[in-house]
Amino acid sequence: LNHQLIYELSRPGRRASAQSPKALPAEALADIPAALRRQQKPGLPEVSELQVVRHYTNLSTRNFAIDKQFYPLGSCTMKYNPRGANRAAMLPGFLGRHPLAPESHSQGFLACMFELQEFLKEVTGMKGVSLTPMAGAQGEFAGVAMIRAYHEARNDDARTEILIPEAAHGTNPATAVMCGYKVREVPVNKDGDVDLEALKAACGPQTAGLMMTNPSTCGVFERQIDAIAKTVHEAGGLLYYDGANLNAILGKVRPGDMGFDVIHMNLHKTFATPHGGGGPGAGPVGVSERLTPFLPTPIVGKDGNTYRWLDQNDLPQSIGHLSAFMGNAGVLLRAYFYARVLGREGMIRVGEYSTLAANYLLKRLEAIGCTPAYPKRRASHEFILTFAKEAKELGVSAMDIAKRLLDYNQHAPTTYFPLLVPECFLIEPTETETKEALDEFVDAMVKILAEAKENPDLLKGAPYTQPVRRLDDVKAARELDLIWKDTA
Amino acid sequence: LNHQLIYELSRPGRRASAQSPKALPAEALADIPAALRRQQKPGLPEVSELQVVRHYTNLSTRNFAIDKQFYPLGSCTMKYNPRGANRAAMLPGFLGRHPLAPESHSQGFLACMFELQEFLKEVTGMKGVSLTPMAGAQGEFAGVAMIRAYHEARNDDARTEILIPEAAHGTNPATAVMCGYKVREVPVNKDGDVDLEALKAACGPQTAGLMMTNPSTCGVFERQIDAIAKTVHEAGGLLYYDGANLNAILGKVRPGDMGFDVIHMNLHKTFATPHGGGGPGAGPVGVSERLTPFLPTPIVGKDGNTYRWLDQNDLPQSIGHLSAFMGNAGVLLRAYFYARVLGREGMIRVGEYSTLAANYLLKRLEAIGCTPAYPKRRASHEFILTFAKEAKELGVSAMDIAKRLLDYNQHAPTTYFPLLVPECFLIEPTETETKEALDEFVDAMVKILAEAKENPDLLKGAPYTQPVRRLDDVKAARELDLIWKDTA
Amino acid sequence: MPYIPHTEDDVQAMLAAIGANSIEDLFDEIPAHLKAGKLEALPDGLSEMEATALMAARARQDAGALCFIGAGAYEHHIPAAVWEIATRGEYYTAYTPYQAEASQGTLQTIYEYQTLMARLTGMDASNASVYDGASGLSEAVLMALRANRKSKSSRVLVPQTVHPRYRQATDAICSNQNVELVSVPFDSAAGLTAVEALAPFAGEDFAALVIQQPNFFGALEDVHALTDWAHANNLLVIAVTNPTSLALLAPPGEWGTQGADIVVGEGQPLGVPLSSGGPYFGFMCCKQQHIRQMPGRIIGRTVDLEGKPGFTLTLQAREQHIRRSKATSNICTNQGLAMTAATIYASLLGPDGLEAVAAHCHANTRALVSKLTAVNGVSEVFSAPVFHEAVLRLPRKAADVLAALAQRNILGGYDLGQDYPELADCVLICATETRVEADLDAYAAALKEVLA
Amino acid sequence: MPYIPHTEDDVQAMLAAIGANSIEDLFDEIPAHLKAGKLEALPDGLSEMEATALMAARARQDAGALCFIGAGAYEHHIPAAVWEIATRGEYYTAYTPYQAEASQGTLQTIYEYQTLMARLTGMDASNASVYDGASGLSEAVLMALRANRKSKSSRVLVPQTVHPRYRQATDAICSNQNVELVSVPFDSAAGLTAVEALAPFAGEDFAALVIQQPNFFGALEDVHALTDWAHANNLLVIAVTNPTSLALLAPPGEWGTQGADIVVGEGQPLGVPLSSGGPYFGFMCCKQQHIRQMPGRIIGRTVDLEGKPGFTLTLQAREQHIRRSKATSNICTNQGLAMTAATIYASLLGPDGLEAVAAHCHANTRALVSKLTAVNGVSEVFSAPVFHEAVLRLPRKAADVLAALAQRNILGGYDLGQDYPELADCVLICATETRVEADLDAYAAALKEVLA
Repeated sequence: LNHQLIYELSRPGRRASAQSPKALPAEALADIPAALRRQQKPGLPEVSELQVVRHYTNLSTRNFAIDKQFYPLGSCTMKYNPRGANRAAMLPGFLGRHPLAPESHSQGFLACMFELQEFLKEVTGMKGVSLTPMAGAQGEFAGVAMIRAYHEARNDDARTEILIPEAAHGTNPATAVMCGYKVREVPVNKDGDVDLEALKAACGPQTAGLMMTNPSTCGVFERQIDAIAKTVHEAGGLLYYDGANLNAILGKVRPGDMGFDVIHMNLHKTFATPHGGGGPGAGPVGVSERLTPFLPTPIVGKDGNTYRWLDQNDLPQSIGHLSAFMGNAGVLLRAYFYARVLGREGMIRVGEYSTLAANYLLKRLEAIGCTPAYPKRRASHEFILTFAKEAKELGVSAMDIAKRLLDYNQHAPTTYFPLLVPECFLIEPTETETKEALDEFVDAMVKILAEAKENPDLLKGAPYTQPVRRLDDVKAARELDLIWKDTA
Repeated sequence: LNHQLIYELSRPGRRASAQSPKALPAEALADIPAALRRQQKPGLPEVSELQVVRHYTNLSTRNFAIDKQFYPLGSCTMKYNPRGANRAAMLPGFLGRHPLAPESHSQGFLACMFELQEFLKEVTGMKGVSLTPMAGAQGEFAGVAMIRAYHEARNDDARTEILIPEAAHGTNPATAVMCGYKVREVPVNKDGDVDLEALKAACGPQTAGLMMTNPSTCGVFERQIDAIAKTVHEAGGLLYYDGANLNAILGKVRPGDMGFDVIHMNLHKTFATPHGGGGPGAGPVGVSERLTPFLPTPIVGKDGNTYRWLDQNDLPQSIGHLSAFMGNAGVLLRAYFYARVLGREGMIRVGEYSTLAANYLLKRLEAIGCTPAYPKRRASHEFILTFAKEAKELGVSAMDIAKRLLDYNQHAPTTYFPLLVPECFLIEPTETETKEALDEFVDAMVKILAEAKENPDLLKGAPYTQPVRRLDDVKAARELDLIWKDTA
Repeated sequence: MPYIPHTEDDVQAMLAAIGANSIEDLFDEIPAHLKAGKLEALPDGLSEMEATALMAARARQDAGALCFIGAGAYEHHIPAAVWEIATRGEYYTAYTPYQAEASQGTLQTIYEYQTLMARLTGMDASNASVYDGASGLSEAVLMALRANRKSKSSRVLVPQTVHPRYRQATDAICSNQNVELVSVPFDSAAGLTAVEALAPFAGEDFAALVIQQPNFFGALEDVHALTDWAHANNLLVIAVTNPTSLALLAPPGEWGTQGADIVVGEGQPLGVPLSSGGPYFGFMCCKQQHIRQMPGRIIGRTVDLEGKPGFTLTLQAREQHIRRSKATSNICTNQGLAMTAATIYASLLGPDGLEAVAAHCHANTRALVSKLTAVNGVSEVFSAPVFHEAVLRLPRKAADVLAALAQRNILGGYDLGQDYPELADCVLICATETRVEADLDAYAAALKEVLA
Repeated sequence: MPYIPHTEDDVQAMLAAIGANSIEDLFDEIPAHLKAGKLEALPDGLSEMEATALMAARARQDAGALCFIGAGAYEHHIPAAVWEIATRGEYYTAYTPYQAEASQGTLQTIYEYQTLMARLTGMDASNASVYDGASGLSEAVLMALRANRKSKSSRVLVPQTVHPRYRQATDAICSNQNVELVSVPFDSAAGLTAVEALAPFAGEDFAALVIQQPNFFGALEDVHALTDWAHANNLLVIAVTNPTSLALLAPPGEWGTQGADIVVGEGQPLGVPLSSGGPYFGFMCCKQQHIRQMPGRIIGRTVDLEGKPGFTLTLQAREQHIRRSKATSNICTNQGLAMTAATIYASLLGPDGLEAVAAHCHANTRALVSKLTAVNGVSEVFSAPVFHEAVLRLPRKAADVLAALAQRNILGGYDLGQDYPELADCVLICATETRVEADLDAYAAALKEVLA
């Protein structure tokens, strides 16, 4: 019913007057040269306050959200976002603090950040942490940049390659390239483990490092991790841990103990900060001893009872500032809240119960006729199903099943990732969903698999219950319509 | 999709642990005698935090709301509820203040309340105001109780009757009875004015007062108000103003200037505080000079620069406390914010633009074939349509049209009120809706009137787009199901 | 024009459609001499920024004290989810659910609330809430008069241990209908209403007995004996309770052999902030046979045209908009948002959580009593067991001590001398689960200083 | 178990379905020697009440100062509606809109945001936002390298008047790809980048020139001349702007004869709280011909199966999850909530409102400059016209003066000596529309005291 654009509601001269300071006489701006002034008003919407509230309230209802639906999204860990964390981070004292406020007026905030650094060290087994990266991908960037800085500091400048298992997230190769590296992919075997022989063959003096996650995006724990670490380290490379899957092992296994030299964490996954429809996230990095000098700034240090920022002066080898200020402070405060509520026992439970939920859901789905990609393996916090058989026999794709799930009020799992498994779903239920919620998902899959057999066209036309039917992505890319034009 | 009860989601032993203090040893309660202890846990739901958030978020979406739809509800003034008022009233300093905190720790709050009293006096033309009534109906009660106290104080104890025009809100007669009075209804003539001769005949030494609104619930201004006031006052009665329709005349005419002795105001109507799905409201009362000694307590007074509560000691003739504390403080703070933002000019505009909108909508609806109840009159902020013709000729009732409006994403107007107009809609658009919103309502009515002619059954089956179809109210009353029983 | 969307073009188009030349013309039916002036006593309008800054400064003025006052309003932890959800536009800006099909959110929430309150109190039914605990008692008294078929009296027995402000409000409201509240003295040693104190009233006609549990002093009445006495003497029993306490204490539905007939109380402890006194909500529950005498909104479950379950306002024939002068009450709102908050709160706490809250409040108050009675000259007054509030006697006038504590930013309790002249040296104190050990110590230290 | 719903019964049923005896069994593929210990450095868990109380105390510690720091982050009034809506569960807890049909709310909001930013900057397209202004500049530099077909250089001209932290971040990020940021000195009298200062670089190969308007000193660059110089020399122009200023100032799309090619900046002034530095959002806009070189998410309007309009992620072939090592960037989030807030903010302000905000900020800063330069020994440093920020010279080292002011709870500005050793006695000050006259006077009085 409501899909007009805010611009279509605009009428010249209308305004939300309560939000506007009283107009000033033109003299107030007389010192700004006319040539530098704008000639025409910017085309912002001219609408009333009620129109704005109503428009965006109605728009918001056209979304799925954790607060409304189950999101079994593999490698994305859509768990409950505690409302208490939101309230705490929105306290006026935190919201009103200028990022450049002096340390005398920042001790409360700095205390939270310092403790969060300590918590993340302990939970990952790393020796140093910087909170500053503003998302997982920036954390990856910081991680690989530190690997580069490490080799450069040793004048070990022949290392031009980053190794990446083929199942990895797309950010891994993209990041390696952003850091000036070439990417070499390493194959994964039929049980989801890295092909160790291939890895050995790929390692050499050109190897800067290996980027991997464990559990991998195949949803299984890499059992040869010791051998992999040894191989890479012996070749002079460093080990990078992609924290996207940290939830699976939180409190159970620590990346530092597995031999990783650097890790990024997605706080919007493992630490329950909101995804916000795509951001903001936060991607702190943790490092082993040898990488601590290279951590991105700023970091919070503690002198006696006083907290202070550590910057380039303290860390002359740092890879530097990655943002104007200190990162996504509000996200970090939410993660801090979450960490304080969970505490020691709670952290361990995250890994345990997310793994329990994943294995349960896997077994139930297997029992109703779904095909696991790695039937011999334990699921980590996530697992892969493949619908290659259904695609071949019934002509319904994983995408068709995904879209049909929306009609059952279930968000679709991650589809077509990892790329090496055809027609796949990557499914991650998280520890915060009830058994009943998992069972409802299974019930929906039972119905959809039956529909696939009886009436495959039904699936191909799905969804039917959303604000729009299936969208034409090809047209979107071919006939770019990226901003609204009044004349359109 | 979601209509399970929270109790149906309950599982023994499940809990939202973050909200619960750690369990204490049984000794902590050893001093409470066993006979006074509860034997079985109360049957509260045992659910997780995510379940609660998801359940009530989803439930909320099964509502219409000002933030989502237009509500042309006559005599209910569903205008925009400024979000700024909510933020201001939810400031921790206000939320955390104990109602019995000493005046030394209440000056900020008291300053707001004192000023609100002064604003309400000015805008109504009354001499005294008490903010304490917790809703319009309690304001009415306070008003009539003051009338009673006034007569009693003069030992004028023959006054046993309250006069009420037949168009009045049902609360008026109910209130009069709660104050120990008999009710005598006064007829209204065909143009919506009180039948003055009938009023004169009804007045006498038994008359305690007259309760009326002006503009009346007929949506027209009572033009004989001077004569009415004179008649009642000469008979020794007092005049009560029902503030439900104050929005129509805010800043344009003041009840005090019209001769009213007492008025209640619905802050959730005229002062834009939220209806909240049925409450809380606030119903401050204003009085003329002679009723000030009887105002309900507490009231905020000012000594020099210090604010303090005036209570029974200061107002020995007060009708007393109507609640445990001072009333719906949070609602009053929202109204205070609204009054500060509007200020002098803004108050006057409320009456002007709400009247403009009502007259525009009336003329447009008349033009598309709707029948006004009082075609010769100006609309006040509201007006009446009657569908008696449609009921007779097409067999569709006002209720059918109302339910069909829901399918067009328009909340139904007030229906079947006032009782004296058959098959009626009482329509009030308020000053905060755009012309386009009013035009959309007209468009919906055009379609519905056409549907009524072509396919009246369509209307009788409406609504079709809501979470439920039309509900069986008779069954609800006959087979009472007021609480959920696990065994049901 | 804050909150008004009309452009000059809109206004002209609307006037043209009306056939009027100006907005002022629309008021031409109003006698000219009645037109308002310029409202000069009102200030200029402010922007949202200015009004917010003004109110933020005022709010800061009142903040920061450590509060040990209870006396009918209690500071509890409120989960963030409660008000973040209750202030969603769909709850916050919805109208009364008269159009049931477009109000299922509010209606189902109320049905869940009714179930909650019935379960907490052990009663058969609940309404959708009334204004607050005090006015709720007045409605209960009027209801009892209607409901007690065995009594023709307009008199009700009200012990002095009932909250003084509840007694005052009930008197203010009910005296208009010539209802008389007859006082029952309390046992000054125990701080309770002794059954013996009721003996003098036996044989007289009263419509009801009010029993507050815990009573205003925090003391636990012998509710079983009092209830049985009332029923033996043909009085209905109106219970007044604190909902937090009901996680621990016998629900009124189980008092004595038959249980209370009507239960009311202040709902604020269930997720509603102190907020300077409101909006709170009064809850009101009753036995099956009295439902049609209960005032206020009531929601029922029914089915739609297709047989699908849904919720709707029911028993409206009792209400003012239908029944007008014959209605059970003039009430036509409930405290919707506060009641919604309570429903969410209770779901988040659950039975074990609410019991833990109650236990911590009680333990904290006991600890505070220990710390304060260790101060010279301070003693506990009553012998009865209490729940989460207690009365202490001070060596000086309570009002003076409390004023001195307030100067130290400690709000040390409620001065009982305001309502009980014989207790002018007594304070009613409370420490809920939100108080930590350091808070209790701060109070004790300040008191020691003040009394030194 | 905070946030974990499983009962003991659930766990047993789930284990039975799995065929495992215990949860620990599920970790049996993990080598035993890798199992974590007890995480003893972590504290015990807290309840929401405890964690909230702890953080509230910390937040209070930092509150209450009067702030005159700008330097890239600005305190503006944020209408209450902005975050009350942006934190609705539907926005706050939604996932990246990969399932477009179930994400039309987020997608349409982004489309409206893209339109907003394109209109403010005068460009043809916008992405869905990047992390912040500084990292946005680094993306713009890498984009310019790809987009400038006339240049083979990895060098970019960056004036010293560009925010020092933006230059540092861009260097930190781009140097990994051997990009060189070549510094352009500023005119120490005007506080500007003079076109003459660019002359020495003419004829050399650079991919782009960065122009910040207003520049870091608040001064207004001659953007037209700088832009034309760059285009004449085959450089692309990367504009860095403050969105509030764009209500008043010429949009980058109209700089010089051809306009800037890429525009980035910090979006925080549009409805995002200072919040200790984030989350903010970087905006990024460009001309039509460069769209496919732009990194980050981009939303397009299309139609569904029935021809109904709808919104979807588009141009995903540029992105990492499709293109992997050949992507335009590794970025795979946008700052969704902050960008949503900005979209709501801009709608509430409208063109006139945003202009009024800009004008008040400017007037307040001018007034502050007047009041402070009336203090002995304080003078304005640069001659160029400014927008809402200015540089003052103090008679002493700025760091010392600022520390003394901070003791008086006044955060007096940004110490330029941190980045410009020659300006060690200079502060960059800012007074937005949130400051009232009394605030400015308080600063002047404190400064007088400190310098006395």
